Amino acid sequence: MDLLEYQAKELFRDAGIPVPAYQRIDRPADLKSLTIPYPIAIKSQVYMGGRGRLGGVRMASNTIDAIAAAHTIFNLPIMGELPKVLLAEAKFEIDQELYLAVVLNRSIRRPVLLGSAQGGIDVQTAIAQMQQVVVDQEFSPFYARRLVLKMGLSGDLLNAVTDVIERMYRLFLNKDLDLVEINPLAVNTAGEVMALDGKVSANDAALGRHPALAALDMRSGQGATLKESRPPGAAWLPDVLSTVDPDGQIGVLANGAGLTMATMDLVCQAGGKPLNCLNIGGETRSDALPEDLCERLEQGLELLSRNKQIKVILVNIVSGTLPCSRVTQAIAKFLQRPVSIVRSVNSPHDEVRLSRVKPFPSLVVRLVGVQLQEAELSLAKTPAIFVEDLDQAITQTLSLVRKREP
Amino acid sequence: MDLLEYQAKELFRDAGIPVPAYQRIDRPADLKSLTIPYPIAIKSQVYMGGRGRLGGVRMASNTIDAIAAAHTIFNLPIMGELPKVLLAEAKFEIDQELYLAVVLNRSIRRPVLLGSAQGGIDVQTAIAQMQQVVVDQEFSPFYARRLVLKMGLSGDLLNAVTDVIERMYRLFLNKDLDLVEINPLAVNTAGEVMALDGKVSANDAALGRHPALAALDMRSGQGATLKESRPPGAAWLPDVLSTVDPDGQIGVLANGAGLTMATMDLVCQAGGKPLNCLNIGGETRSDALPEDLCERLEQGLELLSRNKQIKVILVNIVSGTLPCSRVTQAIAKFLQRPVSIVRSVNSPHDEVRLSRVKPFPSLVVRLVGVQLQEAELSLAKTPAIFVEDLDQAITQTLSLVRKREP
Amino acid sequence: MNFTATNTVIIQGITEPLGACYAPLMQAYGTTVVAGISSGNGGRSLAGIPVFDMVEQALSSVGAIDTSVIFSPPYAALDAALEAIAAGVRTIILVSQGVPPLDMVHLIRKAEATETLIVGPNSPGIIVPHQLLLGIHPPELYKPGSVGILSRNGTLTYEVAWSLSQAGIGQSIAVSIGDDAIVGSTLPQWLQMLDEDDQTDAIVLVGEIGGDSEELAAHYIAEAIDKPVIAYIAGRSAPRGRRMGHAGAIIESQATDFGPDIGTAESKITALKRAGVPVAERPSEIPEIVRKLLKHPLKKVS
Amino acid sequence: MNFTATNTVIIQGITEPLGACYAPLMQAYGTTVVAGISSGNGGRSLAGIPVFDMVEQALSSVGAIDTSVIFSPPYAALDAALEAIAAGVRTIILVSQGVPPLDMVHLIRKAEATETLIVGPNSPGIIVPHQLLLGIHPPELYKPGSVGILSRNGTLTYEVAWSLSQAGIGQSIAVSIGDDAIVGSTLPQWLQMLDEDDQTDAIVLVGEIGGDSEELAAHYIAEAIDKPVIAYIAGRSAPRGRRMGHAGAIIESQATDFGPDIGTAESKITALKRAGVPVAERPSEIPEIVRKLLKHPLKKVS
Repeated sequence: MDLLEYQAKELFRDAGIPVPAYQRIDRPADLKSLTIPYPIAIKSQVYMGGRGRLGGVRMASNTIDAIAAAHTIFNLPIMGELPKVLLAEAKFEIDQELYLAVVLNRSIRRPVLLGSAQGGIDVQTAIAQMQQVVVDQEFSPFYARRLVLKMGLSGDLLNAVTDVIERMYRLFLNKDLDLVEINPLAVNTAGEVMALDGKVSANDAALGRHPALAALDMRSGQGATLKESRPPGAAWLPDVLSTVDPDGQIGVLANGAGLTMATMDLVCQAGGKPLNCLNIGGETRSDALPEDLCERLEQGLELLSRNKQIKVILVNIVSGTLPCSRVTQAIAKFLQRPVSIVRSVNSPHDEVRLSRVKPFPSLVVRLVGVQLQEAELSLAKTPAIFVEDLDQAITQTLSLVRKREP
Repeated sequence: MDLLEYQAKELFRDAGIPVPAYQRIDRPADLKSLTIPYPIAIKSQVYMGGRGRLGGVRMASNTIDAIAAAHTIFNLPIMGELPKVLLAEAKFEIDQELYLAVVLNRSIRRPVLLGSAQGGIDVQTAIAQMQQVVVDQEFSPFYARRLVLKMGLSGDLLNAVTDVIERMYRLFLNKDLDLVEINPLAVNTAGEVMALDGKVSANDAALGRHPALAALDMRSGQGATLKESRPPGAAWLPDVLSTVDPDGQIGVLANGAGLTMATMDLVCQAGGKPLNCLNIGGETRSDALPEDLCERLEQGLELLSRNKQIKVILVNIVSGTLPCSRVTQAIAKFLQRPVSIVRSVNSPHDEVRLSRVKPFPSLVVRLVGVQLQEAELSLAKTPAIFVEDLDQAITQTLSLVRKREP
Repeated sequence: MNFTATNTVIIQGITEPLGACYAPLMQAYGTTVVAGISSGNGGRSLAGIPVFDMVEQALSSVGAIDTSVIFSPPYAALDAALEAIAAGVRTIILVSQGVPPLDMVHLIRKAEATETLIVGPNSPGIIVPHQLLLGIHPPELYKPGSVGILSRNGTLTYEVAWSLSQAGIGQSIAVSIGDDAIVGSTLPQWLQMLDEDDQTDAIVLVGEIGGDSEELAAHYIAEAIDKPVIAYIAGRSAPRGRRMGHAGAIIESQATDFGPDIGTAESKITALKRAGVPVAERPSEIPEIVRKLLKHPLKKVS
Repeated sequence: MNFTATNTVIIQGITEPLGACYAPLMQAYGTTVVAGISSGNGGRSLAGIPVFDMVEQALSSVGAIDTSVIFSPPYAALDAALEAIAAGVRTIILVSQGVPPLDMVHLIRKAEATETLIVGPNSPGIIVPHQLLLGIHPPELYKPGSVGILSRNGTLTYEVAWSLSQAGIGQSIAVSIGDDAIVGSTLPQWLQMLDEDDQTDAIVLVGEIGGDSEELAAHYIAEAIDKPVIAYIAGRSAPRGRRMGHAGAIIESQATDFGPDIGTAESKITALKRAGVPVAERPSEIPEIVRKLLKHPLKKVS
């Protein structure tokens, strides 16, 4: 989960990292009761990058200018994203700009400290001078010192920047973050440091133990906490369908990320165009039972069949423990479902009335597991087409698409 | 530094340990705006133990009774200590009382978890059933589980108490505490747990990095923070003089705890009676210079000579790097000091006018170090008596006391 | 490698829904499940398996424990694993998904210090057909033989096993290192173990896009593996889109030490082919390639 | 033991007042001080000693480092020690007082895992007369010889050394384990090292009231030490008062595992005498007892 800049700065301040005086602006009129002195920077609070280049940051030296700037920024989309909040911030005199980050490296399976003596808006220069320190054992400030020395800093600045990195690391560790970044960490001529812009990404898997952090999710309202508060064992689906080919006519549904991708690959290799691919989830949730697969399958079919562009849904389920006949029962049940009002998964707050318009997508079902014959039998009474071999299922899917093409 | 019960409970609450609803009462009238429901317990907030036995805890079921009880408790000294604050607390139905503690064991040099299935006021029973788990590696909740199993708990209570101990340990670690104790952890018939009384001692050496904790010191105003905020290298003395024999006539001053005790032992073994012993501190402060010894020595002499009962001061300084002539210069300087107004060390807020009444205490000075002859010479012009051998210094001290006896 | 039916195995989190479901299946498959662990449930039993509150209690009751399979909830997994390590268990299978990455970093440091083998999290674990099930692999899809399957995923691993079994090619072992960002053991570690395993004649590596595990594996194969390796990579047709925040550019290219292309199917397939590893186009091709290699093993040039 | 003038030594916190004062003295005594460490002061030099920002920089400039003497401020001491350990230093003298006890617990765990010897904190360190000064012992009070002094304190150690030196009895080494609640090495550890040290013929143990170090030492002497040991305990006349809060009774007796009397001078003296250790009544008695024991060593009965 990404945080907005002002949220990141709140965490920085609490962690003792110096940040400029700032104020959150919910509407332009808030600038009338500004408590920080002019001149100020007014900054669009969006998740997308590039706001500086696109006019999302403006300076103002009095209230009239500030309100005007706020009006402009509130109405300026950054890469399609409109800010809900702005940040008004005191100006800080800049002598030098540094780049600092703490991030988890999945390849070496350790946190790393990153730093560049050339921070700021010119990313290429920052990268060219980037230094890295791996935190291979329990953190101690000397890891931070090691980075700062590699960055080429010395004297009092060495100690000041070391202190900032130490605090960034404690924040990273205490809040289970994926990333803490400060860019730039500004240095003034007096050698004082100040985090002028920052980015924090919280780890989604760990959000459940950081309720205060989870509550900062501005994108989806209740967001991640919603997922965590579901009763144990309840069915769950990824929130977003991945769109593969916007012109596609095939929906792919499988259980497990690897299997879903493999199935999608086969469709593409055979010349098919998948519109959506849906992974209904693997089998490693400690609070889930194998039977839960059925509910997720029904939800997934519902979701895919809602899109009129999809002509054929290819279901590829490799069942661990659950007999295939249970899987086909769920499919049969879905096929007999009445049209219902459901919440859209992509925008969970809009209710969408499903009109299961003809032609309802064809269903090709390929299963691996036990009780395969019973499974085949139970599907015999439905319009779904049962195929045992995966390659044949692909062929079948593509020929059905061709048949249903106008 | 010890905390009062209500301060400990604030830490418990922040750490997620269940505590009854409570309110701090600064004066009896505060009870009129009580936000917790009756019946309540009103508890004297003192550092001394035994308040329950001595009437420092009273129940009240309405405002009139509560105010009366508060008046009584505010005026009831517990082992000589009057409370500045009371605690009003909601009642909790008790089915079982447990004892829990986390404490540092200096012998095995690890934190230990302590627990007894028989907590509460009867300390002997608690001790008889006390269980212990050593946290020999980095803490993980299984250490807590190990203790709770040894205490004989099982089922849901096992998990509930494990959770409390885990939180106690995190508190202990995060705040550098010497002790976190809950006694009793009450269990009601529904199996819910509640910390009804608790004790927290913060480590004095670590207080400088926990300013919020240091600010809780109710005993000495600014207390420990005062010490930490002294400029580096400034002289310092222990806050309290140790009184050895209330009838004594000898003051012992030495540098270093071991040397002070050894000197005191020699005085006692020779039949002398030391009134006060003062350790002016060793030489291992990173921010101190050897020369600082002189200032501490002058302060120490000032302090001891203030007590008219002291007839002879025995100074025993084993100097590391500082030449003995520098030590004797400091003594000579002290002896020439005019009478001055100083703050009493025992009660730093009272000003005490020193009248250096005759007879001023005799001074026996024994030194070990370099430039001993120069040192002896520089004392020759003063009333102080210089002795090189420690045993002879003791003899000299005792004979001087005898001489000055009325 | 010492994954045989004589392994003594405990199941931590045996009363979790997933644990309660698979514990009897593991036992029925012949795995020597000596105890289940579930704090607060000590003294009960589940499918005849005695349940203890702590690992160390099981230890004193059933003797030394070789392996623990952990089904504990994700935030309790680190503590469960540390408890097992403290009790002397040196092989740990973490089935549960959703373990916070920094918990895994902590656990990996501890595992390195104690020479403990960690598999997972988010892993179906290990199966040695007809001998041992340490996790949730569906036994029906496997048959004994001499091919070792090494993967990062769950159901796709079963798919590959099933296609081998149907073609009459049995497996010596199948292990998935798990599909989370930070996992306890690496593909190179397992390649080495399978290379040294007497029961394994060839290795099928089932990879997927993301991360650089397969690239590292390819490098390691070229350097150190003598047995034939066949690979399959899922995700060739996956859209290339990556989340790009305003820190994105720097972090993506630097923090993870990936060049711009590492992590894609192309990058992985190229690396594997360069290491002399045949890469199957589809799962159904794997048995054929394996059969060819087993008949005429390529001599590695080093 | 390998405390000789060939030891390469660094001084961490060399720009702290105490460090800046003692670094030249250590060097003048013959100690091979190869570098000082002080973050932010790299590139300078102090009394001819080159100063680096980090230990690892010194390492690449001056080669392997045997020992670090740490004068860093108390809250920076743990990090300094961990930095030294990470750079391969395996003997660390912590002079500074006031290191938080939980920092020491952390450091002791790390020291155990890496087989690092920690002396201190709140310790004058080690002196090997006429060879090596690792800390702040006043060299003038020592002379070379065959008596090892082992203590927990500072100036009282010097006092005892001085009384030996005046009596013509030289010292092989003097070490104080430090006077804080949690210290890095224990009396038994050092008794063993002195017992194995060829240069040491007798050991003078200088103890004091509080804690149970001397009791443990007495136990260890009876079990494992062959060389003659002479003890002195300071604090016989100390008032017995203990802080008693409402938790006091339980914690004092249980947490620290002390019986009601352990920690007193009586307890320590009794334990030592029971272990066959002569206990001097006063510092001035020590040389006499040592001389007697060195002439007619008691044969230990084990």
